[in-house]
Formats: sequence, structure tokens, C-alpha cells
Amino acid sequence: MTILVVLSCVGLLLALPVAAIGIGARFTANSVIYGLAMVACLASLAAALGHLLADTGLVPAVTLPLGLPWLGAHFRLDALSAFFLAVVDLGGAAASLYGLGYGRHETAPRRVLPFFPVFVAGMQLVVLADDAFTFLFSWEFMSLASWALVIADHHERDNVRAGYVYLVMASFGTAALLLAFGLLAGPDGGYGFAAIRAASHSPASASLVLALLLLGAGSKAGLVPLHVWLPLAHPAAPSHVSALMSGVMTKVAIYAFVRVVFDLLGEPQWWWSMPVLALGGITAVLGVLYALMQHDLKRLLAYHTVENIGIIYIGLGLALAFRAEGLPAVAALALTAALFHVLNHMTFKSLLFFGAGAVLTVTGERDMEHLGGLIHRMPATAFAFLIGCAAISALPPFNGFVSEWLTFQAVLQGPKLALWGPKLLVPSVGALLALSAALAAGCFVKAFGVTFLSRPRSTAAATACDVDRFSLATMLLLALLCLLAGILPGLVIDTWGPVVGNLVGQRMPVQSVEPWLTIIPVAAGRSSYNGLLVFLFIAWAALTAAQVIHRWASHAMRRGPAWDCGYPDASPLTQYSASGFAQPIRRVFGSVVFRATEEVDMPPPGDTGPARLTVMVHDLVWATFYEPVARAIGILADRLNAFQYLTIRKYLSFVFVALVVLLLALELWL
Amino acid sequence: MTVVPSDAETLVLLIPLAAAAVLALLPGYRVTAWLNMLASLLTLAVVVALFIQPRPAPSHYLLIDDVNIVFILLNSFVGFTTSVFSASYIGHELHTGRLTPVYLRFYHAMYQVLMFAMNLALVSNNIGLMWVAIEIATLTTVLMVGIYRTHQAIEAAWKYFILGSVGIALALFGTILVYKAAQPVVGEGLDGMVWTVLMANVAHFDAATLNVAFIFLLLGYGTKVGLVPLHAWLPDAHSEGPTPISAVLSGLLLNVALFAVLRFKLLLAANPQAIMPGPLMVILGLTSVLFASLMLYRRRDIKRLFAYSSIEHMGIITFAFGMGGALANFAALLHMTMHSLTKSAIFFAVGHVSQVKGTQKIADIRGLTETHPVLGWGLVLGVFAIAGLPPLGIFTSEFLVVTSTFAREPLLAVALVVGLVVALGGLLLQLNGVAFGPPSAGTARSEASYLPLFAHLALVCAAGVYLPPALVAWFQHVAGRLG
Amino acid sequence: MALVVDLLTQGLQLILVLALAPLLTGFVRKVKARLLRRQGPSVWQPYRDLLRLARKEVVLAENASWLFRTAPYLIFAATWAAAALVPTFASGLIFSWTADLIAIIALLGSARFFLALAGMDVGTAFGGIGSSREAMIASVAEPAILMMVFTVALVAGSSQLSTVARFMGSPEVGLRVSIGLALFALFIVALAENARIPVDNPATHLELTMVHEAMVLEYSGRHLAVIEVASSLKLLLYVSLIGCIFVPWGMAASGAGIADYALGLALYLAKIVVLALGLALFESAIAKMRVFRVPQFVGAALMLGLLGTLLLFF
Amino acid sequence: MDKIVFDIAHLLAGSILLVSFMMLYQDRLSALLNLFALHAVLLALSVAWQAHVHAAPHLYVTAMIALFFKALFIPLALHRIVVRLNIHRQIETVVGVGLTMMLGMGLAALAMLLMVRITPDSDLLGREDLGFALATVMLGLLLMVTRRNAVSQVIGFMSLENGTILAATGAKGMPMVVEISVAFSILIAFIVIGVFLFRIRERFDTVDLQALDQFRGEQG
Repeated sequence: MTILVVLSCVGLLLALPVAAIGIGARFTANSVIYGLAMVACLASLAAALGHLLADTGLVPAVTLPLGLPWLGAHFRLDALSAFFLAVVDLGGAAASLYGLGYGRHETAPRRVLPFFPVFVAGMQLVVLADDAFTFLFSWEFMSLASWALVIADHHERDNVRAGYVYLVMASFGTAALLLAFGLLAGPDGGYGFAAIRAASHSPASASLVLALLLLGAGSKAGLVPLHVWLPLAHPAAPSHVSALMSGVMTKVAIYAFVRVVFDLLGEPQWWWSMPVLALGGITAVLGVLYALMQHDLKRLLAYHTVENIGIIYIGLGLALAFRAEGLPAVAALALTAALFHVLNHMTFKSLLFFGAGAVLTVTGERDMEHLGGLIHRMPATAFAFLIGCAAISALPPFNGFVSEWLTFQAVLQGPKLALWGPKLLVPSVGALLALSAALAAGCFVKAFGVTFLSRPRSTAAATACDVDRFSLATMLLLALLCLLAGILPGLVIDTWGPVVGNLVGQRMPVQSVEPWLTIIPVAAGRSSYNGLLVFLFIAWAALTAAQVIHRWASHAMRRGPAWDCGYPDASPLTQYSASGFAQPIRRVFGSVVFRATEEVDMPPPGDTGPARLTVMVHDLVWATFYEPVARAIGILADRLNAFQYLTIRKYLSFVFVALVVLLLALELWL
Repeated sequence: MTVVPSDAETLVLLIPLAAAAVLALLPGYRVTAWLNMLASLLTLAVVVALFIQPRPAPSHYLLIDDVNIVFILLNSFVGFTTSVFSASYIGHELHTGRLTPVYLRFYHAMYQVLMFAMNLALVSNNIGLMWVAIEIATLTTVLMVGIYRTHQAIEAAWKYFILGSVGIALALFGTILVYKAAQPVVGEGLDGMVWTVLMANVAHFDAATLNVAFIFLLLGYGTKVGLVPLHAWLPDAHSEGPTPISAVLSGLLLNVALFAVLRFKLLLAANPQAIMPGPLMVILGLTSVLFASLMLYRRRDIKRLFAYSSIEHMGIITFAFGMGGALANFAALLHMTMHSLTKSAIFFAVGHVSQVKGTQKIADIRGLTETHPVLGWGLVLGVFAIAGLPPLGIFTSEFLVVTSTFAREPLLAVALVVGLVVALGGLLLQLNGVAFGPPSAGTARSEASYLPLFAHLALVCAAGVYLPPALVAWFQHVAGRLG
Repeated sequence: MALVVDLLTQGLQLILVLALAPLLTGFVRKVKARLLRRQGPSVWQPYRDLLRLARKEVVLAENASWLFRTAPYLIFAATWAAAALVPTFASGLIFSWTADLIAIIALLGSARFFLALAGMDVGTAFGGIGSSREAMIASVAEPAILMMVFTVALVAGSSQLSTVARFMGSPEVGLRVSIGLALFALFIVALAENARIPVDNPATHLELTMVHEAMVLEYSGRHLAVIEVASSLKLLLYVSLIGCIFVPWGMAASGAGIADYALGLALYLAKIVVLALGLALFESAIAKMRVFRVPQFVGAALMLGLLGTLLLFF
Repeated sequence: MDKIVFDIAHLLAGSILLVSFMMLYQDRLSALLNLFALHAVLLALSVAWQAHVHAAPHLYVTAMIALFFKALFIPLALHRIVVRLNIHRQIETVVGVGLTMMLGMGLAALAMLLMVRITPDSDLLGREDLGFALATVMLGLLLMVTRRNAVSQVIGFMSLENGTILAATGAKGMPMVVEISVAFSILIAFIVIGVFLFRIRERFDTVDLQALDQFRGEQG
């Protein structure tokens, strides 16, 4: 029953494009599409949550006579699917609500409206699919729909290029998954997940599947070095789609990884955790370092997605390590942390992209160097964005902190591991995680500080006003979710106890029964955290302090000019810019990671011309992995292109040579 | 001859032949265009009847079995839709002065001759007759390719002609060798060339003769399939001829040639001492995929672009047939069907595009989705279909080819996948410019009918989501017979 | 009844850290002055400063937003919460499980986050320079201290400070290299986090060298007072942390008698005095570093922390 | 049957191959045409002999086609073209004659080796006949790919085709040989007419394929 509700929601979403094309009036179409999409998402969300909370152990499944007829399209809603479906639906509903307002500013709604619901439906189908064909079909379909959204603004050259890189990378990922499922299904084509689960896989082929999954799911999720498309494509789409892509679609990729590695492949081998952990750690740190180098707000957020994917993969890697060594309780902790981060990242990344979208709508600017001071003109947006920043920077009492804290708790269980490889890797990855968290905080100081604080750097920023109420409502709701999940984490993580239980054989202790809603991952003596008390105390202390001082000391206030060192009326350009802010960090980390160089072009003494500072940042990942491939294809294409311009005689000689070679082969080998 | 044959298998041949004769005599392109459509429709109807009715017993010359009826059906269907497209398309060529009424008459007559030749090749139970049919098809298409009489067209036709003739000669030598191999077993005379007889006795044939024969046949008919390195005629012939002919070439003629290769593959596979024909086909197929996918990047002519894409897809189909096995054969059949539908749809779209933009140069076609949303998105959909993206049919067949191969020959599957991704990259790179970005000049409405284009796309799309179980069962049955 | 006592002890801890914080600052200043052969202000001077600041009118920069005005209270609250969660004279207080050491570090991170934002708000070059440098230092210091936390947590089998303190006070600890490394790392990070020499100079107003002072440059009146309290609290927190982890002797366990509490309190004060003396001595003996030497300095702490952690895995 | 029957057939087939080699060696166009005429005459003789031996009168048609069409009409027509076009008498070969000859030897050896293995139950001579045919086909193809001139390519193609006809007639009782040879003749006629037409329409200044190649696609 549940699954039928969910599938009919998918059906509704799939039918919406027809309506989008049919309804001529732009305003109505916008309201109808996003309204209905939101309704569908909410209905599906209710069904998924209901299924997850009821935890009856029943797994509704349905087979539709679609796709390969001898196989059918299998759909199944187990706890894992339900959890990710809830994440997709929540993100989809939020994006739809936001779209109700944001979509009205769209210049070419016909390039957005038909694809938006289809994109959401594609993601829902991926998490529901229960056979390889349906899964890959939905997976690629999802990519395709999002591609259309990425190039919605196709007059921008960069967008089309971003869409190109994206779709090629997506197909690369799909190809890897295709091979993985080919291996899993075996030569007889046992494509159903049930068949795959039941089959036994040799260690070698299972390891190959893991490698292919890291390529396939990793490229969609944005694992370094497969992330390059992500910071191009995510910002190019309309902002609510960026939110979906960053916040939700990457999670669907995580789902694919979890589904195959934790569910379909059976018991992990001891070393599997190592590549996952290493990639996760590298991704987390590199993602945030890249983000720090950006001054395009949306691109910065996209790079942060890369970082957070790294954090999630660290959690998954830990879970694999513990599970492989027969420590299901700790594995449950790590997996819970990873899943919590999945949910958290969805909320705050959507929130942040919505914020960036709001800024983009009212100022037309994504470049932070042209923004500033928006907190005065967009206070509500600024407030919500600030909470998002705090949450993504893993600051208590918000939700981002709790999931990272749980991950740290899992890292601290590292000594329980017996094998040297994972054992040594775990603390190192812990260090990388800590590093990325610290850098993220710095990065969001920059993002918020340069965009919303300080003085406006352009007239667009100086004359902005706050956005429509739909957008604001979405952002504030998500901000509330960030807070609630941060202060009541016990209630939240209990929701997916069954998911974890199914995947690693044991679930975390039930948290909601602890006093004061504390979360105690392992034992009370080891570690505990109570977001509620922290929040209440901070609120109480701040309010009391303010009250006491205002009551007993002074509340007088006067506005005056800022300290100007004796140079009044300084131009806003004298403020710290986004790249200026990142300069110290670039110096510390960038010289190694990005081969960043700074060149100062100082005019000779007496010359009044300006000095120039040129900063060169190289993307080593692009240079190492992609450029050679692109160049090789280019060279090959050029070389082979000569074959288009040969004489007939030469073409004939190909035929001749082919004949002689084959006949010779026949003569020599037989 | 006064005897009117009543059986449908002869009608399949007679209708196009008669139509060709009539069309060659009638002036006035509107009437001939309609007649052309009508004849194609009639053929299609007969083929459907043929499909439904029980299989007739094979004669010395003609044979309808479960395998070739699939090809015939596909052939007649695409032949019909193309004639619909052609009817609305070719008038424009007359208006722009690219064709004269005389040539138009010739064009329509040749169209039916081509249909006849292809059907003959498919229904023939005689490897000699099949050879003759394919030769006729070659000659016909050579004339059609050169019909615009521009330098480029004549050059393309000439190239096609020479390469095709050499291919044909090699195929004939192979055919003679097959007869030589059969002669000691089945005796002299006609029986030595009858396919069903050959199949029944092939196990006792001399394997060494068959081996040499197969190499000649593979290269001979492979030239017509457009397998690399025998492909050189294909891109030029596609780009210089009239667009409906490009659609027929890509969608049908290549299949017919492939069918010929397939027949001899079956023959060899049934002889235990002969070489395995599969690996040869796999190698040629893979070479074609990799080569053609790289060639996509530097194309400047839109029709030539899709011609290379045809080479790529014929490579995939050959690869899959070469791999063999029920799943791969099924995938190959499905892929062939989907490719025929999609590629002809793409050529329809390209025909529209070149009419509205007045050029075939990719660099001069820009932002199509903006100036011609329906056409532009139709083309985008077609390219996505051909690139193997869901929800379109080729995704299914590529899924099956790759997954079934990977479990057996991982390295081959990886190579194939590399080819597929590279090809997607190339196609998309070109599509990006054509369909998106600021539009180029040329906002005239297309006068030709969109119906065939979207009918094909709708079929491909529907097949991507839902394959009727009856069709699948049928294909599986055929795939099983293909070994 | 026990609950009331527990609550009272917890309350005492809260008030104690708040009350002691300015004193510690004053004491360090006094000792440093004496080491430089100056008379120096009274140890009570910080209290007077705070009172005066609190009574003064706030002069707000024209561009300052609501964030600028609320940030001091948030910073103060977060720091206070963190400081109150570090066991001082007694372990196992009623709310000690609210947050473990990782959360305490993160709370300090929250405070720093808002401080850095406040520095950016007015839109002057100074605020930016301060925030930017703070972000750089924090990006190394925070992982360093987390590594220290890992070391300690792995030794004690817990990241809960009460448990850690109990464990470190027990004889089963023994002498471990890792703990020494952790102490060293914590000391370096404490210097960096509290804007002490050689990382930053709490007394400087020379623009190009300052970090912390640059961020709070635009603050005045009660806002500045609150921020000053917060930084004093932070210093106290680190001192208490070192005391709690590395010299946890004499700390009263939960449910202990009055005498134990008194002893714990006395010993706590003694620990503060000793550590403050050490800090003053160190600061007097060393010179301020260039800004870009700082990451190397703090990075050394990160490496030590990581080494300490890795050693524990062997 | 008499051994002499096979010997004659064998001798004729061998002569055809020999002429193929001579064509490979010949680098003057008119001489090449004459040699081809000889090639065709030998083929006609061979076919006629087969017709006589196997009592297959329809093969006489093939022989007639070979004699009149290929040995007389085509060489004459090509001669006219060569004269009309006034194309250089010297054939531009791509690789040196020596090398071509060595390649030709190799090909012939390969053809023999391949054919000797097959049909072990039939006699050696029959196998050698087939080998000669295969070698003729290969040499024809070699001729096509080593000559730049369209006329000599046409000749190469025709000698290739003669090889297939030789094989077809050598295959005892093969049906449709006549039809096939007719079909081929049409093909050849097309080619010749094509060469001829291009000249008449003055689209191409020479029949040298390099001129055609200027119009390879995508150069505009």
C-alpha cells in the first residue's frame, strides 16, 4: 500500500511536464507545477516516514510490467529506501516551495518547469528501484533531467559547457555502475536485487564491484578526483535545482553506494574500508580547500558539497571497517553518523543554496566580490543563511555538529580494530575530518562575511531588498529543521535505527529514552552530548547577560563612523575581499595543493601606476586526471580525422590489407 | 508471365517492382510522392500479413522464416515512414532547385527499386540471389547518392561505387567458395546455393574452404555494413545524398548487409571444425565503435556526424552478434531495431534542420531549441536516444550488451564502454552547439511533416519504458535461433 | 536533597569560572609586569575595567548590523557554557554529561565563528585582517586540539572530561609519551587560541600584527566588556583543561563531602596559580612571531597530536 | 575423364595468373589495356573449355561476354578515353614495380597455400585452379591499390572480377554463373561510363583520382 502511494506520487511528478508544456500562462504554470510537485513530495514523504517510523518489518514491494519484460520493474520500499526517499522528498518539497516564489523570476520557465518534477521523480525512482535495470534506468534518467536543468540558461556558454562535462561524467559513472551490475548479475542476467543478494560473489569480483562503485557512485556524489563536474554543474542550474542537485542528488549517489556495498555485496572484506576512508578524507579536505579559493557563492557551496560527501564517506568507511572486523555496534554508530550527515547536509545545503538563490534573484550577482552588506537589506535571508552557515560549519547547537560528533565518536573506537591498515588509517582520517571542519568554519565566515556583512561592493548589492515570502518561508523552515535536528538529535537518529539494523546487523542503542534527550552513542561514561541543554544554556546565558547589562549597567547607544585610521570615506574596495580573506589559508595550504603562486607587479619608485597582484591557482586534479584524457581524445580525434580525407585508393588499400591480414592469420594460426 | 502469384512473399517483391515501373513513367512529383507512399504502405501491409500467417515452405529462391521476418518488417516499416517524410521533404528540394522534375521521377522510381532489392536480399533463400539483390541495392543507392550532381555528391557516389563494387566482388568470391564447400556434400546445381539446404548439411562441409569463404564474405558484406576499416564510403554517401536516402541507408541498408553477414555466421557456427566467426565480428565491431566514436569529435557536417554514429552502432550490433548467446543476440536485435528507428528519425530531423537553416554545416546551426523548439528538442531527443540515454530504447539494449558481456569478457566490455562514453561525449559536444546557445539565422518554419520523426521517437521512447512481452518473446525466440 | 546539592555544586561551578576569569587575566598581567620589573596594575584591575566598560555608552559603527550587536552575547554564552563544562574543583557534576570534550571545543568554535563574523561586519580592513588571520590560525589549531582530544580520549577510553579526570588521576595511567605530546600540543594551542605571545599579543594595538584585537577593534562599551569576559573565560577554560586532564589530583568526585570539595577548590586555585605563573614566564621569555610563522608553530602542535594519537594505535 | 582435360584447364588458369603478373609489371597504360584484353581472352577460353568439358552450354554465354565485352569493347572504349583525355602514358605507380611484384608473389603464394589445404578429397589440380583464381583476385586488388590512375584501377577491378568468374566457372555445376557475370558486366559498364561521363561533363579535368579527391567531404 505504502509503495503504491509513493509510486503514484512519482507518477504524478512524471505527468507534470505535460501540464508544464500545456499551460501557457507563465504564472499559473509555475504555481501549478511547483504546487503539485510539493504536494506529491509531501505525500510521498508522509508515506516514507510512516513506513520508517512504524518499523513493522514489512517490506512492501511491487513489480510493474515495465522495462525488461522477463524481469519487470521491481520497486521495493525497505527501511533504507524509505530513509533516502524521505531525504529526497524533504528536499524536493522544500525546493518546490521555494520554486513557487523563485520560479517566477525565471527567464525561460519552459526550460525549467517540465524537467523539475521529472528530476525529483527520477531520484525517487532510484531509491525505490529493486533491480539493476530499473536502478540504472532511473539513475541515468535522473542525470538527464538534471542536465536539462543545468543548461536551462543556455545562452551562457559556461552553463552549456558545465552541462557537457556533467553529462559526460554522469555517463562515465553510469558506465561504471553498468559494469558493476553486469558483474553482480552474472552471465545469466540475474538483474533483480534479490537475486544479486542471494548469489555469492567471489572476493575478486566483489572487490571489483567496490572499485566500480567508487567510480560510479563516487562520480555522482563528487568524490575527489571525480568531482570536477560538480562545481561546474551545480551552480549553473537555477538555485532551487542547485539545492536539489547538491543536497539531494548527491545523497542518491550515497544511497547507491550503501545499497550495493552494505546490502547487495554481503560481508565486506577487511581492506575495503581503506580506499573508502582515504578517498573520504582526501575529498573532505580538498573539497573545503577548493571552496576557500572560490569567490562565486554558488560554486563555493558546490565545493562544500564535495567536502560533506567526503565526511559521509568517512562515516561509511568507518562502518565498513568495523563491520568487517565483527564490531556491529560500532559499525552501527558510524553508519548512523553517516546517514545523519546525509540528512543534515540535505537540510543545510538546500538552505544555503536557497539563500544564494535569493541573493542571485535580488542582486543578479553570484560573485561575492560584488556583494556585501546584504544583512541590512535582506535580514530574514541573512538570518536563515547564517544558521545554515553555522550548521554546515559543524557548530553546536546545530545539526551539522551532531553528525560530525558522532563520526568522531566512531573514530575514537578505532583502537578496537585489530588489523593494522584500517587501524592506522582511522586516526589519520580523523585528523583530516577535524581539519576540514575547521577550514569549513573559516570558509563560511568568508562566505557570510563577504556576502551579507561589511559594506556593499556594488550598487546591485546596495539597492537589494528581501525576497518573496515563499522563498523566505522555505529558508526559515529549513533553518528551523537545522536547529531542531541539532538540539533533538536522539529523536532524529532513532528514526533510522531499522535501516542501520538491517545493514550491519545491529542498531545503535535507542536514544530517545535517555534522560534529558541526551545522545549516548556507546556508554554514558565514554561520551555524551545534549544539544538541547547546550542550546538552552546558550540562549539563557546570552539573554540573561544582555538583560543584566541593559538593566544594571547601560543601554545607551550611539552611531558613529568606523575607525578609519584618519582616512575618511574609504571606498568599499578597501574592505577585505573574498580572495583577500582566503589569502592566509591559500599561503598555508595552497602552495602544495593548488601550486598557488602570487606575483606582485610593483611599479618602479616614482611611478604612480597601480601595483598588481596576480594569484595563480592550479587545479591539480583537473591537470592530472582530466586534461591528459581530454588531450588524448583530442589528439586521437585529430589523428584519426585524417582518415576522412584519404583517397579512394587508400581506402581500397585498407580493404586489401584487412583481407590479406585475415587470410594470413587464417593461414598461420590454423 | 500472366500468372499472378498469390502468396505474400512474392508480393513483397512485386509491389515495389511494379511501383518502380509506374513511378518511372509518371510525371508530377505530387502524384509520384503519394504513389511512393502508397506502395510502401502496401508493402508494409503485405509484410504484416506475412508476419501473421504461418511460414510458407522455403523454395529454392525465397524463404520466410522467423529470423528474416523481423528484418523485413523493420525494413518495410521504416521504408514506409521514410516515404512519408520524403513526400513532404522532397518538394522543398524541387523549390530550391536542387532537383529537377526528371530527377525527382527517377528518385521515386529508385526508391522503390531499392525497397525491392532490400526485400529481395532479405527473403532470398539463395546466397547467389542475395548477392545479386545486394548488388542492385548498391547500384541504386549509388545513383541516389549522386542525384544532386554536385562535385561532392559525385565524389561521394564514386567512392561508394568503387568501394561497394570491390566489396561485392569479394562477397561473390566468398559465395563461390561456399558453393565449393557445399558441392561435394549436397551435390551440384541449385541446391548448393540454397540457404536452408546449406544449413542442414553444413556440418559436413570442408571447414578450410568455409573459413576462407567467411573472410571474404565478412569483408565483402562488411563493407556494406560500414565496419571499420571498410567504412570509408559511408560518411560521404550519407552526407551528400538526399536526406530520406540517408535515413534509408543508415536505418535499413546497413541492416540488410548485416543480415547477410549474420547468415554466414550461422553457417559457420554450425560447422564444428570451422573457425569461430564470433571473435572476428567482435574485433571488427569493437574497432568500429572506437574509431567512429573518436571521429565524431571533428565533424563539421551534421549528416556526416550521424553517419559516423551509424558506424558506431553497426559496430555495437556486430559486436553483440559476435558475442552471441541468447542475451547478447536479443540485445543486438533490439539494438538494431532501435537504431533503425532512431537513426532514421535523426535523419528526418536533420533534413528539417538543413532545410530551415539552409546548411548542413554544424558551425552554422546554432541554438535550434530556441528558434525551432519542437524540431530542436526532437533532435535532442533523437541524439539522446542514439547516445543510449534513458528513457529511450537504446539504453535497454546497451544495458544488456554491456552487462552480458562484462560477465563473460570483462576487458571487451570495458573497451566497449569506453567507446560508448567517448561517443556520447562527441555527440553531445556537437549537439550542444547545434541545439543550445544563442541561435543562428534561419527562423523559417519547416514545411516537411514532423509526423514520421515523432512517430519514430515515440516508438523508441515507448520501447525504452515498456517492451511488449509478445515482442520480447519473439525476439528471444529469434535470438535463440541465432545461436 | 541530593539533587539540590548537585544543582548547587553545578551552579557554584558556573559562578566560579565566571568570577575567576577576570582575576586570572589580571593575575597573569600582574606577574608579567613584575617579571618586566614593572609595578603593574592590580590583579583586580580587569574587574574595574569591565565595570567601567559596561557602564559606558556604546558607539556603534554606522554600518554595524544586528549581528554585530548580538554577537558579543552569543560569544560570551558559548564560551561560558564551554568553560562551565570543564571540571574545575569537582568532577561528575550533574550536567557534566551535557557535552564531552569534543563538544566543548566545538562550542569554542562557535564563539570564534561569531567573533570572526563580527570582525567582518563593519566593513573595515582591520576587521577583515583579524577574521582572516583568525580563520587561518583556527584552521590549524582546531585539528591540533582535536588530535589532543583523541589522544586523551584514547588513553582514557572516553572523551567525557569527568571520566578522563578520574582516569588520569588513577594510578593505571602510568607515564606515556602520548600524554606528554598531548600536553605539549594543548599548550601550544592554548597560546594560539587565547591570542597570547608568540602567536598574538593581547596588549598590542599595532595593526599589522594583531589578530584578536583587530576583530574587536570596533567594539566599545558593554559589548567590549562582554567580549573581554569571554576571552578571560576562554583563558581560564584552557588553564582548567590542562589542570583537569594532566593534573587532576584532588578533584572531588561526585557525591563527595564538603571537605573534599573544599580541598578540590583549594587545589584548583593552586593549579591556576602555577599555570598562570608558567604562562607569564613563557610569554615574557619569548618574542612575537611573524604571522606566517604561526601556522608552522601551531602545525607542530597538530603533528604532535597526530603522533600522540598514532602512537596509541601501536 | 581424361587427364588432358584438366591439364588444359589448368594451363589456361595458370596463364590468366601469369597475365595478371604481367599487368602488375606493366606501367604503360595502353600496354596495360592490351594485356587486359589478353586476360579476358584467356578467361573466355577457359570458360569455354569448362562449358565444353562439363557440357554446360550456358557457360558459353559467359565466355561470349568475356570475349566481346571485356576483351574487345571495354579495352577499345578505354583506349578511346585514354586518347581523348590525352592522359600521360606513364602510369604513376605508388610503390615501385619491384616491390609490387614481390608483394604479388607473396599474395600468390598465400593464395596457393590457403587453397592447397582445402578440399582434401578433390584433386590437386582443382585446388590449384581455385588457388589461381584467388591469386588473380588478390592481384587485381593489388593492382587497384598500387595505381593512381582511374583507368588502371578499372582494369584492376576487372581483372579481380575475372578471377571470380574463373572461380565460378571452375566450381562444377555452379548455378547462376551467367547471371552473375551479366551483373558484373553491368557494374563494369557503370564504372566505365562513370569515368567517361565525368570527362564529358567536364567536371573533372583528369581522371586521375587525385582530382576527384579534391571534393572529399568537409573541406568547404
